[in-house]
Amino acid sequence: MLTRFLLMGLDKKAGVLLAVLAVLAVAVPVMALAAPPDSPWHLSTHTVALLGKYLCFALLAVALDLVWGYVGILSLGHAAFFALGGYAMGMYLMRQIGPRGVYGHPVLPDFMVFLNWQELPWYWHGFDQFWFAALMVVAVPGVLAFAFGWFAFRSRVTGVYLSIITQALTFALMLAFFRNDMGFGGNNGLTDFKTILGFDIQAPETRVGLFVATVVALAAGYTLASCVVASKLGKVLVAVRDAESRVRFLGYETERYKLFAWTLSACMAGVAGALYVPQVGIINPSEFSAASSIEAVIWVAVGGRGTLAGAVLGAVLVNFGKSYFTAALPELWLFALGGLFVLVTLFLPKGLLGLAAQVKGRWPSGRAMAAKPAGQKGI
Amino acid sequence: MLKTGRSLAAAAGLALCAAAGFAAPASAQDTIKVGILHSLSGTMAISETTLKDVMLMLIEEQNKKGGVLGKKLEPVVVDPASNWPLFAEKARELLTKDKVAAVFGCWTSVSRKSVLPVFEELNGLLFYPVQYEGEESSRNVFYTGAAPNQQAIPAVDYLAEKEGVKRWVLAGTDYVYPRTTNKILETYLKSKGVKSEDIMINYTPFGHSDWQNIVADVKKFGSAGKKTAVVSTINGDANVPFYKELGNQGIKAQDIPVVAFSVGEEELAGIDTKPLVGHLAAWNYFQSIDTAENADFIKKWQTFTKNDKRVTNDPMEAHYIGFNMWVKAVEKAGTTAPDAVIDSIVGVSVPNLTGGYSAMMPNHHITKPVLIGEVQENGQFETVSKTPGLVVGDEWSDFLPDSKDLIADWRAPMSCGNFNVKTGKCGGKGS
Amino acid sequence: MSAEDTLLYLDGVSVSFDGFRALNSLSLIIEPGEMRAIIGPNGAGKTTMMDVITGKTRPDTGTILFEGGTDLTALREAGIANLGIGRKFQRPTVFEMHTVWDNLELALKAPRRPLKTLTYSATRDDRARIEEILDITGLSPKRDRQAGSLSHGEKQWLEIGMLLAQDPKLLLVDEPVAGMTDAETEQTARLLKDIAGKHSVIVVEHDMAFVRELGVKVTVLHEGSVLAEGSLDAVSANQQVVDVYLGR
Amino acid sequence: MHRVLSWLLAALIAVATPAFAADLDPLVRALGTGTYADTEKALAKLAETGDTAAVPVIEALQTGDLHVRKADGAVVVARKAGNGVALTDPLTGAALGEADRSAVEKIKINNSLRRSISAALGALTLMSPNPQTRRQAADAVFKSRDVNALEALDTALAKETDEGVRRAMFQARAAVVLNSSAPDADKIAAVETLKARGDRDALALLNAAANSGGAEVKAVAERAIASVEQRLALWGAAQNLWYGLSLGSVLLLAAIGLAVTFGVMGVINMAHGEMVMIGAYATFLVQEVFRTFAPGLFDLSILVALPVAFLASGAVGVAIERSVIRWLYGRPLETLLATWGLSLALQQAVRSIFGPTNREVGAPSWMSGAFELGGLTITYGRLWIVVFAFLVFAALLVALRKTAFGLNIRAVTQNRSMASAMGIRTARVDALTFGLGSGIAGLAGVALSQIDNVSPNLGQGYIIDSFMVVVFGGVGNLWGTLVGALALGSVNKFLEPYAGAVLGKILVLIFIILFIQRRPRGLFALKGRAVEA
Repeated sequence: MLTRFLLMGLDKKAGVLLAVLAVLAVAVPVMALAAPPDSPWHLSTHTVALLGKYLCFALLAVALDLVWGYVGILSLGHAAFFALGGYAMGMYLMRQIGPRGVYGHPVLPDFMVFLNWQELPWYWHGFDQFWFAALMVVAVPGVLAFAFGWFAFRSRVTGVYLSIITQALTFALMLAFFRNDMGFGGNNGLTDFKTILGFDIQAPETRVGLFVATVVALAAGYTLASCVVASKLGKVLVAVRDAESRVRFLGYETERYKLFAWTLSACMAGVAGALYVPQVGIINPSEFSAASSIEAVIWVAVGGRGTLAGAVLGAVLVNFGKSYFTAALPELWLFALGGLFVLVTLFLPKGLLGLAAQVKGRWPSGRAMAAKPAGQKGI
Repeated sequence: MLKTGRSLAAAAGLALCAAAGFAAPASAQDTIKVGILHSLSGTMAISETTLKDVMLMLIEEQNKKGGVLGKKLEPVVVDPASNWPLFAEKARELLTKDKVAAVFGCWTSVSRKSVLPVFEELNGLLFYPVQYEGEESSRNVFYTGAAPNQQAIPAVDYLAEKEGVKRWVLAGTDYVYPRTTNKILETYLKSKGVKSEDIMINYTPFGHSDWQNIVADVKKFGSAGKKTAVVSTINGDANVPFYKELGNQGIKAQDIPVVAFSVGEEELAGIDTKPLVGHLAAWNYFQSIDTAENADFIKKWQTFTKNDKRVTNDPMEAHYIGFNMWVKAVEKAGTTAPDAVIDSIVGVSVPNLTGGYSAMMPNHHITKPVLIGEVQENGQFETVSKTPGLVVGDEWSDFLPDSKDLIADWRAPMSCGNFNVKTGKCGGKGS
Repeated sequence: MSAEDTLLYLDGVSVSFDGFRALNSLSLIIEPGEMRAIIGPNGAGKTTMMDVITGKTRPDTGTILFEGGTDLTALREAGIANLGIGRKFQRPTVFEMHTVWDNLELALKAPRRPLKTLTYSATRDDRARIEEILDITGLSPKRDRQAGSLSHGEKQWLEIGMLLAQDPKLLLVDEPVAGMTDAETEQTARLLKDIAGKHSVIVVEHDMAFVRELGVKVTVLHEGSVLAEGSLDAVSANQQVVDVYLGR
Repeated sequence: MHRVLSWLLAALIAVATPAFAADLDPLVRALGTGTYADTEKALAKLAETGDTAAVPVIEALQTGDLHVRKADGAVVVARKAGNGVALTDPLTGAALGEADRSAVEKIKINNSLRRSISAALGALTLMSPNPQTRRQAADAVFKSRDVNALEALDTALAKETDEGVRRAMFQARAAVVLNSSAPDADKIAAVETLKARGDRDALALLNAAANSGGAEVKAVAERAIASVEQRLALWGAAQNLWYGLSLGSVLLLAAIGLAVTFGVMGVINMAHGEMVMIGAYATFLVQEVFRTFAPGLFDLSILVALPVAFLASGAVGVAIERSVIRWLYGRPLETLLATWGLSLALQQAVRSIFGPTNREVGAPSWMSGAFELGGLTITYGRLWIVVFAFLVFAALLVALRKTAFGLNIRAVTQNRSMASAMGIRTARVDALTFGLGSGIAGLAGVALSQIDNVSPNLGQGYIIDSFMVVVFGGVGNLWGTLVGALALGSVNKFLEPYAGAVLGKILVLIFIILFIQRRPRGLFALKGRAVEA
């Protein structure tokens, strides 16, 4: 049953991607730990962290593509779910510091000590347990998304209206987390983590471990997503995207379908955020900013909307470009990035994978077929 | 199937190459690399870009003098784009990939907090040039900006003594620097016998642009029959609309003076200062300071930027001091090795631009004079008060219950950033 | 007559958009197994009638009962569809991105809940049924083509096929032959006829020839209410109807 | 009659001046010695003489023209002349020749000196022939509450004829009395006078009186305070309404351009904020030109800036439309991505051209300052922005409803193919429409440059709010934008006092989210079949 479900989901593109991930999962640890530092094959911790970050973004992109590429819900607020997952993990990491903070307070994180908070706010309890934090990583974004989606889809908020209120959601959350009174460290956010599950978070081994975890998470998320879109449910989702009212007249309660995809996507985003935080070492309200949500959308567009592999590709390439340009031409990189977006939208309406398919002289098969042709109405 | 197999192999190879491509080629350099970690885009570019240019100028100057240890200095500029995780990433890049000897950078506290673990992990050197909330001392960071006791407290004293202020509005942007500074000031003022109903604390979000009712509230608060002043820790962007509103609602410095800790010549350059004459700022440097060093510095700066209107400000001086301290320490140690420099830099003292010397203290903060200036019509500050001597930066405020027992001393044998004089142990207040 | 033994029962249904009355206390009764043709000039409220029956538009007043008991005005589209009311739109709307087969599979009578569909896989009977419909609609050779690539007529048939797959008690068919060649029209008529055997059908159509071909009871709508009812010959003899059509 | 007398008196003083000059000299000289405190003492002495001859000296001190000649320590007025300075005697105004700038040292003043200066000037100019000056003098005394000024006030009051000035002087007198050791009876009278004045400044004095003064005075003062505060509370509500209106008009300005590009054309224009920014920078450039070539006409700069900004932003808009947007019609999402890219590039472009720091945009005199309307303080800048916002809105409305161009726009946006079939050059109309929207954004930039940073980030601060407003009001409906902007503005301002700025904004956002649930297509939604089509 399940195996068939999996087999159905995994086409060739998925195979290729999973293979790449598998290679990374093996090669990176070897190159980072085994190879001698002076050999050209050695990977610095910097590079490992970088790769890890890209893959986290890739997972976020997959999550986003699931709702946008397949259900046609353009979320301009997915960063919110990503950040919430991140904060859940961040709170666990803060609790792990314990008495090692600069003030040596047994329980309270430093930022609470010097703003002299007397005891831990209730919502910080339980985060000293990894299992609890891990649960929250999925639960918090999931519940928020469910509640939000429940109302929005029920009252049939669609298109740009939906996009804008997702933006309002993330914007409101950003302002809220900026408030120091919220007890999430305000603008400084959560940082200076020490250990995760007892391992020193800065040790190369731990970094590699986190990287591998990210690879696994991405592989799992990708597989799950492609199985979902390959199933009949997936077909319904695409149908909803292209002609929602028609689907209703077939007797499908489209709200439920949207809600399912939306919540699933939010949970995946949460996981991505949770893996992101320990690797970059900080989580701060600016992760909620509208800009970061829009950027995620752009990764998907660049890679190819409606193709999960495209989402991964887009996320990795755009972010690689960003890290490269910010160092290579710090003064001009915004031109490069901005120009890239314009060119992609003008000349690659189906993204890079779409281009690849065009070069092959046919539209991409399988998942990609779900890609919406340019010129149709709706977002 | 076979086809799939081949493409898998291809993909695998591709992945490997990609990974390898990242691996940085380690090569010997005949220059000393200096990292510059300031945002050139995003919200903080407005303040930080200037500091990038200052560093480039200082390095150029130093190279004209023959560099350091006979090697030329080579600046490495990166753009963390006002994105805090990116700060950490770029710091790591500078230290591991470019192998820089020292990094000059960061503006906001959050960016510093973000890179701090990286510098401690990779044992790098960071020179941080901006006034900040204190409550921190790291072996790898040198704080060349003001600590609260080098800015806030003297300013409040001045207002209380010279202006006879009895009622205080502590207005700030809602982030850690204003929060902490205001906490410190609150305790300090109360210790001076100010009643809590004579203190009004107000926080606004970043980039707050509509100040109508807050300014009105200040007016209201000021009409209680006691001399009132505003202590502003409002952050860069929000200041312009704030002062414009002040000017328009006709709050004159004679009636309700505003003393700011984050408003310098750069910020004023964006405002018509005529209505603001007399409002105050507390810094450790003003462009208007009349000394030979300063005149020379300003001249160099304006020629370097090819703009004879370009202003100078306090964080620029901080970089000037920090950079010279580093150079001196490196020459003293005869190497750029971080550990050696950390040991040799404590006690190093270099001329500042206000006609004195600043020295690096064991707590990695420096000694500075504290100046209070009044805004003039030409957008400059007129110094109205200067501390007689130099003030030592106090990393652990004496006015916060949890940090008053802490001190930092990075010299052997103590070498501790949060030594507790009560328990005699390193590592915070314990419990 | 009482509502109990009717399939569809509309009484005094009115709808207005921004003042314009699309339906004006419309009353209509469909017997089980009946096939009914509805004609009327543009703006007579034909499509709006379908909208209120299928729950797309809520009536301001009036009752709509299905199988005598169920009040349709209380339900949303999906619920109504699941009661066994299928609809075919004026403009053929099929899922262009899906293959013909997938379109039918989506329409096929089966559990409609997300988790059910997530784990769904077509049973032998399901496939047989789809094959059958492919034959009826003559789309077998194109089963793997993207629906978007079908011709206009083929899309119409595919949509009718989807209705069949849905296996509803009542079909609402909106201008099935609009823009069809005569040959296609005939074939469509044949299609509808042999559907009519097992289901009740409401056909809205302009094309008189086609209505005649169907040879069923005709209801004429005008300005949102019933103007005349009876055999085509009867209504076309009706002076009012003539006036309406000739716009006098 | 009285007037004549006062004129005579003034004339007399003018004539008398030189006679006194001699004994003033040492006092003036003392101004230039020692610290701020010493200067202040000297100033006090100078003021006590009550000799109006001192006025020009003190004024020179106020404007910062008073210098000490290093050579002999004489106090002189030094004004910039060529690359040196022209020296004049502060008392007689006699020219003392030119000197190098380094030969003189400015006598610095600080806030407390500024206070004493205006107090002194107040006391000394109470008798000035010009009622305007007398008025200011009275207000100055009111602020300084300098007991020594009481005498001068009484003499002045005896002579004063102008009603307004009289009232001002009475209030000033009351302020002084409360500050003095006058008998309670007088103080109570004073309290009443201030109660009548009944504004914040009066409140401040009354509070002071209530804290000092005898029991009786205290009681009266407290009653007065209560009544004044009640009055002010009432006005406070009105004030809040005004704040709401002015914030609303700012939102309206920011959003109205978007209502065209996004609302009418359906382009999700993420670069809208940058259009506003360009408008602001255009204003800056225009003002630079005025500063360099016609400083005298500076007040006109804003008016000139309006068309310039409109054209600048409009031109950029047209360029964008022709080069990018035109390829993306019917793909709103792609427009989002492309325009986002453009906004990044535009920001960086401005940053490279003008530098990352704020640019100074000055306020013309007619836009700076504020006036009292009953208990309301209304700043001219805000007032003009409100007016301007509504003007722009009206103009746009007319343009769309009444002109042929507007007709074309509506035709094209409603049915492109039909429009082109009817011979409308759709491409041109598209370009112009987008240009129009961008141009309006540019106009907004001119207004915003008056209240906000002129920096590359200017646009970013408004883009989200603008979208909120347009969507809240209902896409494609200008009235919706108007109502939306004003509604959100006032809601925000009414929440702010209770919830604080941050929480207030959050609540507004949540309100928007919930509102959209109730009305999925905004405030002014189209109803009926058209929606589904």
